[in-house]
Amino acid sequence: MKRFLNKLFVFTIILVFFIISTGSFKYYTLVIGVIVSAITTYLFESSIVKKTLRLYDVLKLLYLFKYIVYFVKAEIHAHLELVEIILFNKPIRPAIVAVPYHVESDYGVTLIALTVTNTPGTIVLNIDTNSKLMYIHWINASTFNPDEARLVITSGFEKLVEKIFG
Amino acid sequence: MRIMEYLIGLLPFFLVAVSVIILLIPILNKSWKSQRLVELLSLTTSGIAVIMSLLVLINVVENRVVSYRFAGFKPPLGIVYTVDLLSSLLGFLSMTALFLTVLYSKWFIISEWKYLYYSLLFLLSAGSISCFYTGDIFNLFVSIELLSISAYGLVAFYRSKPTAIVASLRYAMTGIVATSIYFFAVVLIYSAFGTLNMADIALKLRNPNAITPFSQSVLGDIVLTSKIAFSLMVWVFLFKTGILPIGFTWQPHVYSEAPLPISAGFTAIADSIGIYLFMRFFTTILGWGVIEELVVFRITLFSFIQVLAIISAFISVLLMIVEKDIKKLITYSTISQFSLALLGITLDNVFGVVSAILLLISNILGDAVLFYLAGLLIIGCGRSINCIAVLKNSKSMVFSLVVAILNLFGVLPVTIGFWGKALLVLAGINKSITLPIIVLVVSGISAIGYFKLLHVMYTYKAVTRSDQELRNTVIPKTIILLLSTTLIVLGLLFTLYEPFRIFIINVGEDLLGNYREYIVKSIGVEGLI
Amino acid sequence: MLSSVLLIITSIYVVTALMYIIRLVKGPTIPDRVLALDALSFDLAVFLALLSIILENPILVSGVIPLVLWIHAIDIFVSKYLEAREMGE
Amino acid sequence: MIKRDVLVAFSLSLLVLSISLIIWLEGYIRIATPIISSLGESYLYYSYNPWYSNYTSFSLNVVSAIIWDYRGFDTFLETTVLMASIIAIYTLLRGFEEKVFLQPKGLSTITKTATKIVIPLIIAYALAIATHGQLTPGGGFQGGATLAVISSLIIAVYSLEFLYYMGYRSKRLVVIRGLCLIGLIIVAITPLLIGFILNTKSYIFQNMSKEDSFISMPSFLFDAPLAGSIFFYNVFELLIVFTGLTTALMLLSLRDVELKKAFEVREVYE
Amino acid sequence: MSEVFIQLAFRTSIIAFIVNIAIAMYGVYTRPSLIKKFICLIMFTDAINLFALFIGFRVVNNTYPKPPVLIREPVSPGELEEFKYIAVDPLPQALVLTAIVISLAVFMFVIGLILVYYEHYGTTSIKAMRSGGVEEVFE
Amino acid sequence: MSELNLVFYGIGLGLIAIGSFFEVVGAIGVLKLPSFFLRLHALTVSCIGGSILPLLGVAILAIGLEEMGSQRLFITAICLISVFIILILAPSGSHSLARAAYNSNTAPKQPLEYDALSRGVNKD
Repeated sequence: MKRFLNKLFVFTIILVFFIISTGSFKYYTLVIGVIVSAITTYLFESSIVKKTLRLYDVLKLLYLFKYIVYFVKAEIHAHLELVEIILFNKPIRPAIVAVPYHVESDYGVTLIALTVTNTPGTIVLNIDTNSKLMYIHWINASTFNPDEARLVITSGFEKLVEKIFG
Repeated sequence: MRIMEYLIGLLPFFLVAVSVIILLIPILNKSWKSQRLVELLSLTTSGIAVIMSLLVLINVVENRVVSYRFAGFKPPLGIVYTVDLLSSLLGFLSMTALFLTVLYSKWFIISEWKYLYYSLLFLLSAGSISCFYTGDIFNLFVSIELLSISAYGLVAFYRSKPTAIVASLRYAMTGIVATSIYFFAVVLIYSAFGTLNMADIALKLRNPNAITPFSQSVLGDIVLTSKIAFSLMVWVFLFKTGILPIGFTWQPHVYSEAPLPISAGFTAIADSIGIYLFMRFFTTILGWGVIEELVVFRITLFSFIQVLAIISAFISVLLMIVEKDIKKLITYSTISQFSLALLGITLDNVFGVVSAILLLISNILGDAVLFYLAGLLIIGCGRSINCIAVLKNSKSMVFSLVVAILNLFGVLPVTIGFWGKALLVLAGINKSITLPIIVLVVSGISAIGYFKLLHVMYTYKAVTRSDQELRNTVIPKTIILLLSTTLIVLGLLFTLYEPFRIFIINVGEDLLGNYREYIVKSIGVEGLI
Repeated sequence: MLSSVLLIITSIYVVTALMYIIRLVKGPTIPDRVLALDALSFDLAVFLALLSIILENPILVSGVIPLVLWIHAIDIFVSKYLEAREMGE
Repeated sequence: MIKRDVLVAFSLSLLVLSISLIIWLEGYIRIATPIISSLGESYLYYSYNPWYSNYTSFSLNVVSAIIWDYRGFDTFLETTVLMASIIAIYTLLRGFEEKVFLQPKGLSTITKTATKIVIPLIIAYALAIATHGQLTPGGGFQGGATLAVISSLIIAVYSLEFLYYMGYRSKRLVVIRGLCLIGLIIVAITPLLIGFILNTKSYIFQNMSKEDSFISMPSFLFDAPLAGSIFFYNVFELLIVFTGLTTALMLLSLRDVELKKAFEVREVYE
Repeated sequence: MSEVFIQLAFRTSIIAFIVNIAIAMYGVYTRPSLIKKFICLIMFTDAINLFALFIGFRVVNNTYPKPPVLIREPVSPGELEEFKYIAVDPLPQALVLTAIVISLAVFMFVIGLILVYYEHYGTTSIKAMRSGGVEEVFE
Repeated sequence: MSELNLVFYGIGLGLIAIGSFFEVVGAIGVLKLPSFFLRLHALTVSCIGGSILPLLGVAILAIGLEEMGSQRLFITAICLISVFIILILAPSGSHSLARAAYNSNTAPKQPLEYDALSRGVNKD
């Protein structure tokens, strides 16, 4: 079977999701879950995972844990800054800065954008896929220069993302 | 015969299935043959539906009250269809109207998308039959909604006419408010009675201490709740019939903008529901024998509705005189007839109810004749009443028009309409002398409207439409002739053939006095009342 | 002990919900209102989760996922309306 | 105009005052008391009750049992109402033309990708709540409405075009919808047909065996209660609601170019 | 004390529903914009549906009311008896579910009607209809 | 009650408490900050800090509730799923909202010190 690993990957994720969302672990759930996830995998597998997965790609998921740790650190930092701004009226410097990115895949860009938006203080306003620029609304901008801003906001995430999806 | 039991429950399923099949055939197979197939199918299936409802009627005449339990659950737990003489009679009439409408539409409607029209029409009649047969107030709500939404769709069938869209909007907006209020009333009733079954409610209004299976005893203050809920329901039913002054905001628009066969069928299929439900709720449920606290309320309500009915009869009759549009004229005539029928019910005696039933029957048939004649006018000339001169040449059509007018006006004892008015006057004399006078005055004014038609027919000259060739008029003429002879035959039957007279009077007597059998057969437990 | 602590926290969430409602009513623009609605429904999601612990009934929590889906749909629809002024495209 | 407004407002405030007075002073509606109606208690008691097998429907979710078994006919009519609404909208907009190459413009890449990830999860979730309607809260309608979120998201995030590209056409959806309704009718009629063949009493919409009829739908599958026909009804209802809502969404979000064709057709009326 | 408080809260919210209904009806009958009328209709039906849900609520002594769903299969009739006395009334919920689907169906159709109205008149105000936009239908 | 459960209790309650603090901060921010784009940042605080943290807390707390039987794992699972979905959908929603508000000029952009987007870049 072509792209067996892809299919297995998607199938497992959907099956686990199905069983969790029913809240019961019975043979009944399992049988219906297998049917449902087989159908869903058949329909959506090609559109979800573009490239053919290999066994080696699974190891890349280990970087995901590193990513999460990095993400949590950034979150805590950003939250504390926002608390200062909101509660103690810390002076702010709102600006929209252009930040270049070098990731190729759609998922990589999306992951970076979602992470940046999820961190309080920065929101991705617009994305330009031709010139590879993200426009980020930054509540307390320390710089207006694209490359410096990249160092502050996205470069840490980007390295890990390149390893995961690259 | 087991099949006789199932027929009651199968009828709505049959209609819905037919409507779906009619919808699917042309979508799947887009050739001219499928259009023919749809017409043939709808004709035969509506014929079968007429036969089915006739069988139900025969079954009910034998057993008085027949009930059918869906899913086999006992009534307060499950839904039950309870059919008595009145509902089976009106159901039969409604199915007949469906058959006639399908037949007439075959001739009248020319459209590429006729299957959509037929499909909605069958859904409309499914809702209607469910309204007539049901014995559950929430099921009634769902049926009314099915009826209404297909009615909104049918009214907007001529969607390139802005007036049709506006009429449908008016109908839909006011309809939503009305049905929501009905739902509110249902919830109130549930909160106090703890049940949704009509027979159960009827039982508890007569004997509040009764312990029924599953629903047990009443929960709250049934007196105050019934007062509020039933007043709200009156509003809804009268609205559905278009009798209340607020009904004037939609009824004439809807009748004049809907496709003509639909307007003709509406009287039987959709609007008689209002009168029927009024009878059901205020004779079977809140009828004779209710607890003393509600007797006074009932009388007050009835006298209030009497006033409303008289007012609306006067208004509609006066509007009818000045109306120039033939379809609107027939609408106002319908409203006045319905108002008189309502007056008959509120008199609260057997003759009154019988007269209401007769008026319903005569109005359903007479309206159909008038509307179908109007169809001939519209094809031949236009919608103004001056166009009625087109009919001058055909003797049979003149005959039918005269019969229909005499029937609706109600002076000659050969038509069924006469007996409706006569019994109404008879019933009114018992109460007071003013009521018969009012009835006569209303009829007299309406006569001006009706005979204006005859006058116009002989004085004006027909201006035939030149842009459209006259279609073959054999089918409509046959239908019209058949219907007008039916009017005479029914009238003669009522005069001369005693069993028929007794049958009709039995319907009224059963409705008013025989609530015991309705309750017992519906709930299935004896000795509670 | 647990349920009383959780009740206090739940009451905090009710208070914040009221604050969001002020923003919802005040406006002044459409995106502001949608923002307040977003915050309100995330608030509600947590509220449901806490309530299911307090009432010891796992059923309430299953309402969280549809809630999140619908709020996303509202976001998308409003932004679509603002950008294109027409739904079809 | 203003006079009329004042009149309406005044009469409505009178209505509010009177009803509020009734509720406040008389306190006749029972709200928030320990008592609920005995009918409701009967439902709670019989819904999953192997000890009274004549009244039960073997469904852990009582609301589901009421919707599809005790008051199944209501729900059938309700589904028909949805069907009628779809047919009515189709009638209103009849003659439209679905055009495929209109150069759609969706939202940004980020939103598109995020939506793409979520869609299979939504499908799994919707099917889970529909097929477990007899065990946990949920059911056919809830599942169908959740599935319809997908089509609404696709219309907004990608475009109507993308739905056409995926093979959704309103005609096809209407056909599926009609077939599902017929399937529902078949499931409802099946006990009746079996009763005819075996020459015993049986009912439309019958689920479990009754006092006077022994015909019964399957009550268990593997180790979970299947609640007989409730499962089938839920699956059909899922498809019906999904296709119905998607059809309505697609028809109501037709572009001007597509609708123009429909309104250019001047039909011959009366 | 707490019972009085609960009664007070519930009755106040019921009156709020009725006020909602009145506001919605006012909007339906007086606002010229069809969209506003439509929103008012939604408010109207929703208020009634909420009212229906309130009817089925119960206050149980000593414990919280349960949703009408059995968490696991009961092993004895006693368990069901207990469930019967603490769960809320399932019937109004079922009725409201049906009513919601129906109102959804009707509202979809009304939106379609408003769309066609807009195609005809170019606006959603009913003033367009009143101010002679209607063509005379007979000669 | 075993000691492990106490640990779950502690962690769960702690997370919920921290979350409620952030929720209050976010709510104050949504009320107080002067323009729509600034309020969006406060929304992120109340979404991540105020919703995801408590949901995680509930998930951990539910593991420790032994008296609820196997159903407690259901709560945990649902909470984790909804955390995942919120993490994907909430930022994409607020991103598209911000983009729409910017492109359609619905909300005032001030205060803003520097705008890279307005300098002649094509808008997708």
